[in-house]
Amino acid sequence: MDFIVAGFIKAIELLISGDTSTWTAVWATIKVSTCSMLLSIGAGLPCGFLLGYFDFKGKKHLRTILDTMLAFPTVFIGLMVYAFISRQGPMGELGLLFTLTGIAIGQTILAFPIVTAITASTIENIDHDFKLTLVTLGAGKRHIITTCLWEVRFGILAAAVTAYGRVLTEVGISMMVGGNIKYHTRTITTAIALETNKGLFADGIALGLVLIMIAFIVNLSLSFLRKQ
Amino acid sequence: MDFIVAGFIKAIELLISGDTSTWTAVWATIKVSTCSMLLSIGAGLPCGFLLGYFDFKGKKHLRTILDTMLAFPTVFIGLMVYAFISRQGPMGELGLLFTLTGIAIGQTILAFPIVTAITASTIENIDHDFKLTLVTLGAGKRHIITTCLWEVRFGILAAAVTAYGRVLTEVGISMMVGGNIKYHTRTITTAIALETNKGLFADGIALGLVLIMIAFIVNLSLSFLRKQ
Amino acid sequence: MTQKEITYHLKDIQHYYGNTKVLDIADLKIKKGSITGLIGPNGSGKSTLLKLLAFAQKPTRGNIFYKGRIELPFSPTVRSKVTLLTQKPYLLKRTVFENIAYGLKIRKDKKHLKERVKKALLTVGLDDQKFAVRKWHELSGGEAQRVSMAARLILKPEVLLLDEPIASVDTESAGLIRKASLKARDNWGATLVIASHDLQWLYSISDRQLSIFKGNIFSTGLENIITGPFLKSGIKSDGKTLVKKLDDGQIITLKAPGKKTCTAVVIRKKNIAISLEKQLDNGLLNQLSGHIVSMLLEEKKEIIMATISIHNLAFILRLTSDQISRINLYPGKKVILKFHPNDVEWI
Amino acid sequence: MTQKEITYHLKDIQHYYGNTKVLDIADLKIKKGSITGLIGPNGSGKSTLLKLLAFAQKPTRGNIFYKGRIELPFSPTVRSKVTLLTQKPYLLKRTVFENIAYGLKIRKDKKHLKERVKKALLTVGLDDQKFAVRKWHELSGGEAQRVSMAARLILKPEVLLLDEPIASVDTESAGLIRKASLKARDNWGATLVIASHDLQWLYSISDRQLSIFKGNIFSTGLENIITGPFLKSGIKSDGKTLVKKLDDGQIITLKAPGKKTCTAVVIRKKNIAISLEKQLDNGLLNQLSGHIVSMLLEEKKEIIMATISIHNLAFILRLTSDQISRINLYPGKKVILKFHPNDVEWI
Amino acid sequence: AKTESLMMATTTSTDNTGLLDYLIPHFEKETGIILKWTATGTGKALKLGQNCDVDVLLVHAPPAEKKYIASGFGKDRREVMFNDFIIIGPEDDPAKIKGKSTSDALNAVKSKQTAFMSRSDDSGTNKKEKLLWKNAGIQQPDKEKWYVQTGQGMLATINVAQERNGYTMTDRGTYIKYQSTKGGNAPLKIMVEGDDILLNQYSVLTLDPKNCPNAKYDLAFKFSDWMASQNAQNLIKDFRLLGQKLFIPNAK
Ligand SMILES: Nc1ncnc2c1ncn2[C@@H]1O[C@H](COP(=O)(O)OP(=O)(O)OP(=O)(O)O)[C@@H](O)[C@H]1O
Ligand SMILES: Nc1ncnc2c1ncn2[C@@H]1O[C@H](COP(=O)(O)OP(=O)(O)OP(=O)(O)O)[C@@H](O)[C@H]1O
Ligand SMILES: [Mg+2]
Ligand SMILES: [Mg+2]
Repeated sequence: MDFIVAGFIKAIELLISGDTSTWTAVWATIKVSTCSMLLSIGAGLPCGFLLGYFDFKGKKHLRTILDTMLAFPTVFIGLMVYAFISRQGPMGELGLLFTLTGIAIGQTILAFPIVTAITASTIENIDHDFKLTLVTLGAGKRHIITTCLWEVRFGILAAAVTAYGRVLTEVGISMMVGGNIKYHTRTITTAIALETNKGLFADGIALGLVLIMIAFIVNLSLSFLRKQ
Repeated sequence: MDFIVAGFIKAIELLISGDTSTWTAVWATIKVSTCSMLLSIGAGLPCGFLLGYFDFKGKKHLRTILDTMLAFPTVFIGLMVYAFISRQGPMGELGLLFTLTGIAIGQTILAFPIVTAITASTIENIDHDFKLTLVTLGAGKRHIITTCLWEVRFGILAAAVTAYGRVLTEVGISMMVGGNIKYHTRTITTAIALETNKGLFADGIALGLVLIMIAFIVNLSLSFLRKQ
Repeated sequence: MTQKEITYHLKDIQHYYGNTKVLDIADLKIKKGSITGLIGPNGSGKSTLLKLLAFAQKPTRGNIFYKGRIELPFSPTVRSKVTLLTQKPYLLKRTVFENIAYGLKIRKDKKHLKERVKKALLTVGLDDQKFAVRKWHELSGGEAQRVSMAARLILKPEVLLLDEPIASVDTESAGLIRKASLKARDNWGATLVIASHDLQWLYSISDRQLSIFKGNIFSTGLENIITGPFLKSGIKSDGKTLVKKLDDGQIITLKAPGKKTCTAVVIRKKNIAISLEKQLDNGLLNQLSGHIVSMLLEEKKEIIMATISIHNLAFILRLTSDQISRINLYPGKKVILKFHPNDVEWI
Repeated sequence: MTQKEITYHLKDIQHYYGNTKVLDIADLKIKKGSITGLIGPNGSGKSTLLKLLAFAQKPTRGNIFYKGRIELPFSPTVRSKVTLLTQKPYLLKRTVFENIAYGLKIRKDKKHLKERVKKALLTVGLDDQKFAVRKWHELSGGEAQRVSMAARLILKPEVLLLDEPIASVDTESAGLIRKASLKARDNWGATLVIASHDLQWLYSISDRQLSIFKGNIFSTGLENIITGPFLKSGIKSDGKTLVKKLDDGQIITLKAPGKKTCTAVVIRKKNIAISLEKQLDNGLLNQLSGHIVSMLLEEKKEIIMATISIHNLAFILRLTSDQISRINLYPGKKVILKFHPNDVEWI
Repeated sequence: AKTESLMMATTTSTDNTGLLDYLIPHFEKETGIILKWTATGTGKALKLGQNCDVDVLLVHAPPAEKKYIASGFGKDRREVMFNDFIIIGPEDDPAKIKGKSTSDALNAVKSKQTAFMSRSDDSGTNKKEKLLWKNAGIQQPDKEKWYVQTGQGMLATINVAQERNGYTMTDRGTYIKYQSTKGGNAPLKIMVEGDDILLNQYSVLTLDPKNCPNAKYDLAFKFSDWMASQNAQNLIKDFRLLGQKLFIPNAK
């Protein structure tokens, strides 16, 4: 139990003291998670829209596959990405292994089905009358997409926040693709894994708190988007 | 790249050959994930309902906290649970460390905010007229909860499926609380982590595929609940 | 009236949305077994009042006594006894059958469910076989409205509150809903309060009409209300009269209000006379020429409700058949309406 | 009529929901600048037809020619020119201002937006200052309906389709909506198709009325339709006549239909005579006694629409003021309706 | 000139003890080469080398290393330092193994069926442990109840042993760290130490350019050279963890 208390104290110390390794990990985490969130939202919103708005044959099967993708273990995704970007892999030339870019790719794959699935199920809930109203007001396809997404913005916020939580906390991809290289690809979560591995539970807790703080700040600044 | 192909072949082998260690891990995974899902849904649905249905002061802040809980790293949760159930911890007497029950507790903590947050944002989307209709038909508080939840069943399914994906794929809690003990608390994800660490990437992929298969079967059997 | 006979007693009710007062009722009693009609323009507060009566909302201020006792939302004594058909009826995402049976099911009253649902559907003119199995979205607007009505009728409630029950319902079904409402009163003594913009229908069903305007109630039934702008220059520009000018040149003279805050004026039906010709020496008497637009029968009282259009104002009068046949009134006929500037009430 | 003057031409249109046919129109033309009223009971297919006309849905079979060309949903040539006010108007989760401006914004037509929204609100009788900033849910039912109407009017569309525009709207606003619709036709030549259950209002605005019954259109306007059950035993039980028995003992005799599948009978207005007394030697002539329920003025044609109640059936006749003043008809007066069993059409 | 960088895969023990954090800045200062490393299990480290994702390896599993070179993946194996393994257990020593030889101790554990934690993760440590069982003439346990396979890192395994009141084999460095986290009063004490067989040899391996033509063989060789240099060997000798010596340099 003591290490929890110690962890709290340590968390404050780490941030105040400006400990380089902590701060580089913080930056790495923020960079990759932001990047992967932007990508996955950019791809996931339109896909989720298509899946939720239209009725077509095989839609149900597509949903089942998407739901299954929600259960891709991070290590599995990490291994798959590794296979592609390892020096001998098909994209080895790009030198993405052990880089933040590599991690961001993996995390995008992780977040995409979450954004898509939750967006789709939110869009599915949209009133039929709303769709009809848009069409009768002369909305084209692009407007229908944007207006629909805006109409269910709270649901999409939930999708984004859930995906963000997933991306922020994943270890498997960061470890496998990033390699947990100090000052380079070490993120907070891989750092936590490392400290915990070393038995420095208090340090693990401290870093965990730092991560939670990041999430808190992000969510706080998003909360103005919430329903009043 | 070869190990991906090898992984596919191996996955089939593992399942057909009835490899004991694989099958015990499969069972362990199914048991803990089922258990934690039941608990987190049981607690998350009512909480999500309350949060989504009612307007009260501080609701927005509560949502921000909940969203932040989505970003609790699994290792962090694992450490916290560990602190409580380790022999020196306040609940050490119960002997929950290195048991599947212990893992289930941690996973419940992991899944609860996901179920709650998505349920809440789905319930929030409910038409005001629907609430009014229920009240005017004489629905009591209990009926309002159950009818509302049933009305948004597709959204709740999405919440459950997302949380399930999270629980099924998490490593940090299973590792920390369960200890990855072969034949006992080794789950598929901890097994993947181990095989990958050993450099047996094909085995990692194979186990990943087994996990994905479980998820697929579960989602397939849930898909009859989907909107037709 | 003994306490038992009074279903509702509203005392000093005020209701606000944000800072805007939308309802202000000092005292209102509704008798058991009565059918009360609510009349008023859009936004006058009809739906708000019905929601308060349904205990679906708590008034910002004041108390509602139900059978002599103050009751609040979710109170078990009223919950299963008062039911409201909302203005935008909402169907649960289930079949029509399940929608109608829902109220009974939560009351754990499942005897002869199928037959009762069938009967309820028939009451609103829908065929059980064709409609019971339909999904909620497989209905036309009027059919959905009628399914919602059936879902209320099946409950046999003590109080049945109907908010625009026949908006988008066809004439035949409007008749059925009227019949069903009367039956609810006659068969199990239900008390009804109904808001509707279809005055003929409303008069054909209600014993008493309440007029609402900007949240205030006039318990004498439908009255003619003229809203501003009003000008100061009366015939005698002494500040004691105001005038309203119509676009066709006609002028209405009105006694100025005591308070400055008044924005509309009520001219009660009883103070308006109808004739075919103008009087010569009129003094201040208003004599407005217009024509009859419609004449409707209030079935129960054998009285005819006539709507007279004065340029773009509509006046409603209640006439007997004697009055009508004497001067041979019919829609299209030109008439003169007369009332004295002092016979007005500012609100 | 040249092709240019025909806005719509529907050819062999059939529409199905699942396996149920809900619309069957062999040929229908709608002229540019005309105002067409759709009349029909609930579920007759009015909303479905309007959705097809709005190109919001594709008919299961058949083609819709718009200005002579076959058009389909999302076709850019019709998308921004045809607009439909749906039966259940839906407001976007934004302010009233944003709701009304939405259509213009997606047309990238943002000049003088504020003023135009203000004007549109005024057209439906809502005060810009009070309403523009309101959120979508801070409106009464009728106010929301009118905001939706304003959102359509501001677009100045070539075709304005209105599905129950005055359900739950007060009388004054109904007048405003009528005015605005007429102005749309007069000012920019809009073509209007309007479905409504308020017949007086509909007649006061439309040049032509189409009656829909079970998906079939009668282009002669409102007709009297009697639905089954019908019995075989006529006065002469020769199989050539059917009868409908009313609960009050009156009997309606009808020529039997040629086809077995017919379920309803149309009795055209022109074939029905009204008088105060029964003829003695009637032969097969139907002579039904009832009373006048309402008399409404069709403003444009100086014709009076009278509704006569025969027990629980309602017949509608169009009478001239001469006819009325001759026999001094007024609501409540007992009358006899006469028509011949052969003057019926089965559908 | 562009600064050159080298990628190394190593085992968790070198990283977790802090040796690399102490050593590598010296290397970078002296050679101007930036060295980045990823610390993982020995198996994965070797695999990363085999896939040419790194340029040099620092590992401690001599038999596997030799096989690796024989398979044509690695090239120059240079032994640079060693430390040793120990067997630890609860203070009350239920199997009475304190002070015994490794083989006797393991036989006692087996016959008493007291809990024994094994990493079972194919790490260098785990490979050594398997060797010890073999050496003691005991068939490799697997499903025996008392043989607990944690599949985790060393420290986690020690923690399991502590919770389960059992024995485990560990490298000395990790044990020192474990002790320090317990404030010098660790429930698990050293039971067996000093046997020759418990030696833990660390070596630097370069990759065979035939297998990995893109790997930076030259730089890797420089690193290998540097590790064997007198300067580096002295640094290793002076490295202390919580005041205790950890590695003994033995480059030839
Ligand atoms: N989605 C649907 N699935 C199946 N049947 C439908 C669906 N929508 C409407 N219908 C049926 O189609 C018929 C025509 O419906 P429509 O909405 O066009 O009627 P309407 O004339 O507009 O009626 P109302 O006056 O009630 O608005 C009705 O019988 C209705 O039950
Ligand atoms: N949620 C709300 N927030 C703010 N104002 C509201 C809200 N709901 C209604 N109002 C306002 O309250 C007043 C009364 O509304 P109410 O719905 O009771 O009117 P109504 O008489 O039922 O009108 P209608 O005939 O249009 O149904 C209106 O002026 C309306 O704009
Ligand atoms: Mg209302
Ligand atoms: Mg309709």
